[in-house]
Amino acid sequence: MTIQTFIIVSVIKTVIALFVLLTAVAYSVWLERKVVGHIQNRWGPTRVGPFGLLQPLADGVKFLFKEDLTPPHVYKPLYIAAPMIAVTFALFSIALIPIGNSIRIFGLNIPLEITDVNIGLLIILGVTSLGVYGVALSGWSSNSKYSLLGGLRASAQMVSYEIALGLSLVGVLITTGSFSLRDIVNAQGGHFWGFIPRWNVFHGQIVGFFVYLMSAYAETNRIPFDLPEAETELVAGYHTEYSAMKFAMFFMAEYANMITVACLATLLFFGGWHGPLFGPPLLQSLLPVFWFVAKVFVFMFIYIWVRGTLPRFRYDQLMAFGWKFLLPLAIANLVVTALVVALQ
Amino acid sequence: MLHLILFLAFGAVCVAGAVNLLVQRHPINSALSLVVVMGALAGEYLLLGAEFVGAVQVIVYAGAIMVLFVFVIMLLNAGVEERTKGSRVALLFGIPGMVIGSVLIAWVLLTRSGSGEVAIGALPGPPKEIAQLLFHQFLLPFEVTSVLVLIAIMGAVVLAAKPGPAQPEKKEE
Amino acid sequence: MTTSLHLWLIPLLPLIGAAINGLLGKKFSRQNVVRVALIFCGAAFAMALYVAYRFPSLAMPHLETVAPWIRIGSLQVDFAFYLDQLSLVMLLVVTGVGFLIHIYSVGYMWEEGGFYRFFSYLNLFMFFMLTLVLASNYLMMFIGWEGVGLASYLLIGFWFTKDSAAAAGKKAFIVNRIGDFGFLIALFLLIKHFGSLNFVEVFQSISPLKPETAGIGLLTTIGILLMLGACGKSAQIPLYVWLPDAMEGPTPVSALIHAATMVTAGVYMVSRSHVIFERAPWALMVVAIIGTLTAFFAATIGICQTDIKKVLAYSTVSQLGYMFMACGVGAFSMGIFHLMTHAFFKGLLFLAAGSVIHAVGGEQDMRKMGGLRTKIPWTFWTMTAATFAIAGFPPLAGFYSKDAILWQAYSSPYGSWVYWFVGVFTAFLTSFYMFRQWFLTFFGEYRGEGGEHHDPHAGAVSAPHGDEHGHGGIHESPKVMLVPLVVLAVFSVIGGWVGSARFGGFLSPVFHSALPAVQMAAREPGLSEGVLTVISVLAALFGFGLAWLLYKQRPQLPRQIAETLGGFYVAVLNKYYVDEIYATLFVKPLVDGSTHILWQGIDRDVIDAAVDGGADGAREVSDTVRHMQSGNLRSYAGWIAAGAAVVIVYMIWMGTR
Amino acid sequence: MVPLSYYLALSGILFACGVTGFLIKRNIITIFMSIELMLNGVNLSFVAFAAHWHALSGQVFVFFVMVVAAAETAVGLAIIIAVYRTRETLNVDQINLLKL
Repeated sequence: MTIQTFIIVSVIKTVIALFVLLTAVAYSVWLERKVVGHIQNRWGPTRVGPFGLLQPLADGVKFLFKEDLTPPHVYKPLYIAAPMIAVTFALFSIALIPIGNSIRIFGLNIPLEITDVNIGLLIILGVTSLGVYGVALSGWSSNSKYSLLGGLRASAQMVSYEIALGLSLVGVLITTGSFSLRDIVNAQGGHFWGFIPRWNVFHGQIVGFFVYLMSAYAETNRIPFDLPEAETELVAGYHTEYSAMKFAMFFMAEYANMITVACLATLLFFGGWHGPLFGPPLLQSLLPVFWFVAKVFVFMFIYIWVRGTLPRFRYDQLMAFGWKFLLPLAIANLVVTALVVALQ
Repeated sequence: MLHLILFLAFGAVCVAGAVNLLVQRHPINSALSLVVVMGALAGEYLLLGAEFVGAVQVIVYAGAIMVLFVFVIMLLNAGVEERTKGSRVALLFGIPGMVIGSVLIAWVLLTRSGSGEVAIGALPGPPKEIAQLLFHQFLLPFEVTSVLVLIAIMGAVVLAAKPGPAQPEKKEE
Repeated sequence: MTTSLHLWLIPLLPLIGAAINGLLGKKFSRQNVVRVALIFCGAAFAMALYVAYRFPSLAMPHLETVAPWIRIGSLQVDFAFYLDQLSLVMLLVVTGVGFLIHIYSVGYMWEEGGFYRFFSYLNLFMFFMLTLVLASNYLMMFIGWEGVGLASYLLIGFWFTKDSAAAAGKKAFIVNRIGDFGFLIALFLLIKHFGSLNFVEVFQSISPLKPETAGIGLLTTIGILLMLGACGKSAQIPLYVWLPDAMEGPTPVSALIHAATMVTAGVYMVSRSHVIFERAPWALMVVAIIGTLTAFFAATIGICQTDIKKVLAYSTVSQLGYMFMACGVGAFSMGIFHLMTHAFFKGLLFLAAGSVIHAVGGEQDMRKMGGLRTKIPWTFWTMTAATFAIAGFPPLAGFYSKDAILWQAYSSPYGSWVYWFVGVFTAFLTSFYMFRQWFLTFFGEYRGEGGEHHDPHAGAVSAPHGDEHGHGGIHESPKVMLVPLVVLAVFSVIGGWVGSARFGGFLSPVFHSALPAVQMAAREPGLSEGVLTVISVLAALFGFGLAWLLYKQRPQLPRQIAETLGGFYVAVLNKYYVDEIYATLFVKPLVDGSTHILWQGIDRDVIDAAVDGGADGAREVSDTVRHMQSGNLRSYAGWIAAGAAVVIVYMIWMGTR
Repeated sequence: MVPLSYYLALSGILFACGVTGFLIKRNIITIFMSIELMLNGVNLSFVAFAAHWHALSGQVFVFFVMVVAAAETAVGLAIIIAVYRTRETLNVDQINLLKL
């Protein structure tokens, strides 16, 4: 592969990935409204298109055409930069996420990810940790007490839970021995006793998985950890002062983060694209992608499900939960895993 | 060539960020400039093959330490810097001294460094090998550092805790 | 070394006593202080007796090394003890007389303030004196030497609130320093030329040397310097001036330190160094001349003294002169013999004098005494024994030793008839002033103001003798004081019966090299020993007679004689103005020089000015520099940056050069 | 190929910027950030030297620097908070009680 083709392929892959991701984000919103609606015995969006399927499009148009308010007394450079930072870092991680094995198109062996880095997981963690700036800066630059409180809460919460999140992943890393997401997924191929998939979650990382899931919910500021935007306390938290497209950016960032988290959970704990393969060769080459998307969808559904069922924590409970429960649990998980690996 | 271009690009970002840190009067701008510097430095590390270091640079420095800075700036609601004239010494001696020192160092580095060159990815720092070093050769410093961090955490809590029955603030990285 | 007698215990015991009394004694009752002091001193005495008992079975000299002390290059000095016949005699004299005087002091000092302090000092003195006596090298001897000086200083100045006592203490200390200076230089010379200070090694390396008859050589120098030290300690011309003043101390102190033991340290040291002196005839001659002169000179002064203790002090100086005379003519053993008998009778004289003073309520002026014979009979009789002993009446102790000295002075190869003649004349003078004292004190009418008067000397002190002791008029001393008197009186009588020949024989292993070392042309003694003995006894009798005539029969006669003599009498009365001459010649120039040059010139204008200037400068600089410490963080950072820049410039300059 | 000295020069520039920031900034938080900048400059030279000498321990050093920096930051910021509580200012020119 020459460098020219590499660049061309990369650009194409990037465009496709962005398109898919943004679409997924838009339809996650639709999904959420629909599912929550049904959970709450409502219909959710139904008017725009069949089952309201065109609702995201309408929302987008609405966001674009709404007046872009800039309140007085905001710190303008950061007020404008904050949503961009948020959405940029949210979309960044998709570049490192493999969604399947390589496929052959036009004689080129193209891996199904934008780039494979041997420390992909670390980079995703780093980028995710940078996402907090968007939230924090928006909260601070809005020059509003609700925003500020939201931003403070968000930064404290995200910094705190990042530790538990990172430690919960170490178990997986120890069993696999690599930072490369592709390696991690490949290590999960095959079955125990012929029928149980050799996924990490069945490979001793069940505790790690739950710690990861809970930390990830906190990282993405989702219920039950959505204190930074708790509407009953802080109006809308850090994006109280935002409107129109800037608000939409935060929205996109949140859902993109959710998708990233779901992807990571799939890749790290649920065997990524591994699943039963059958049928003709074309189907065989597409099935992994299907399995991957299906698993991600399940996680997205769980996100929404949790949102529809669980109440919100109090802030001190949130902190205590993170520091006093999740962190020790993650450490315990790490120690046990390390011992098991060392004894093998 | 590509190496040089990338180096210069990242270096330019670094220097720009550093200079911006100096020029900006609002601490939050300075902080963000510093984040930029650190990100660009992570890029430099990647160029040098120290990928793990680069990643950790982003996670720890940009993602944790600087967040802490921003957090504190927000918490204290630090405003625009005042232009007080507290120290003539700093201006009269410090800056000229600093300039002289750095110019001399740069001059020496550029004229006398010999043929030392670094190739792109010259020394791959795969996490495994670093871990080998860290947990074997540098095990004692590692453990001592962990104790240091523990002490720092406790110290920070004690220092920042409000006197009285109020809930102590949690702030760690 | 086959047997160990634990000689180190002997000095250490009094030290322990001194420490206990000195550190804790303030809280003790007097009885307990006495117990501690007497037990430890008595233990040392018992130990000395034990050593004497074991002595015949020991190989001589007996060395006991306790611990190493100084090891520099080849120079090696140990904490070691050296026992031979000479040490043994000294040991017994010091511990024995010392113990008796301790007992006596219990009675004498009972009413005094600082009781514990006194006994602590006394024990301390015992420690140093025993160290001096038992030392196996010159350096340890020097420790003891200095230590007894210290104890002497402390005890002379015991009533330190009294100006004259404090001044006397200082005087003793300073005059002794002059002698110590000589002693020290002698030690340095020994180290330089013989590389050792141990007696055994030094004497071994000196023994093969030939006598320095030609001129002043190394040994002569060392000898004269040692003699200088001895002059200081043993109060010889020209350094005798401190001893009479030292009588400011309590009388037991005068008895112990300034009569019986410490002042004889010089004699001991010279005898100990006999190997050196024998090979330095010139030095020996210096010793003899100084001794003779001192004996005569002090005796003349003693005639005119009126203070009972001063008389004894000059008598001591005079008797020490005899000892040096003996040493100077090479009769070291006779010097030691006289030292021993002198310790008995002079100790007794002082103690008895103390008893007299005690009896009359602190009065020391003989002109205010008289007729005490019947009132204090025990004191009278013991003092009589001592007086006859010192005057040289046979068969008392003094007769044997003094007679032996005179005979040696006349007959020894180093001797001369001049020494003998002066010696005999001094013996007459001694007899005269001693009996003068005797008559003045115990005979005639009582001339004092009764027992109730206040004592000018002790009055300044917290508990003067006068008030407490004077209540019952003139009275005999308590038994605790009388017992030592009696014991010493017995020794004063029988102490000489051992005979100079046998004593010399006993000491001969120590001085065995003494006489054969130099075979001077053997002089034919012009007179036989018997004739000389008769002459000296006659001299003593003459002195007695003269004293009887002048102070018993015709008490007005002395004044007439004094008027006849005129200026000479005044000179003698004023001790030949020696103190004044010294003051003019040495003290005043020193004081003036110190005041004007050292103090005002160098100390104040140079040293102080430099120091003050330095301080002022430092303050000025600090006043300027402290602005650096502005409390401003950025200033500090600026300084750091500037400093770092300097370092960088320097490093680059060094690196690129 | 980039000469080692370029990396060192960049490191020096960052360090010098940090020193300058320390000297000219008044806000104590910014000053603190200047320290971090200096540390980063030093880290870069560590990594560059590690690459130049092919010694991985240079990178390990960077970890230690980072950890220490993190600890320092935690304590330092806590101190800043405490200072702000009592002095009500972040201007170092006004926090100057440590003097004669």
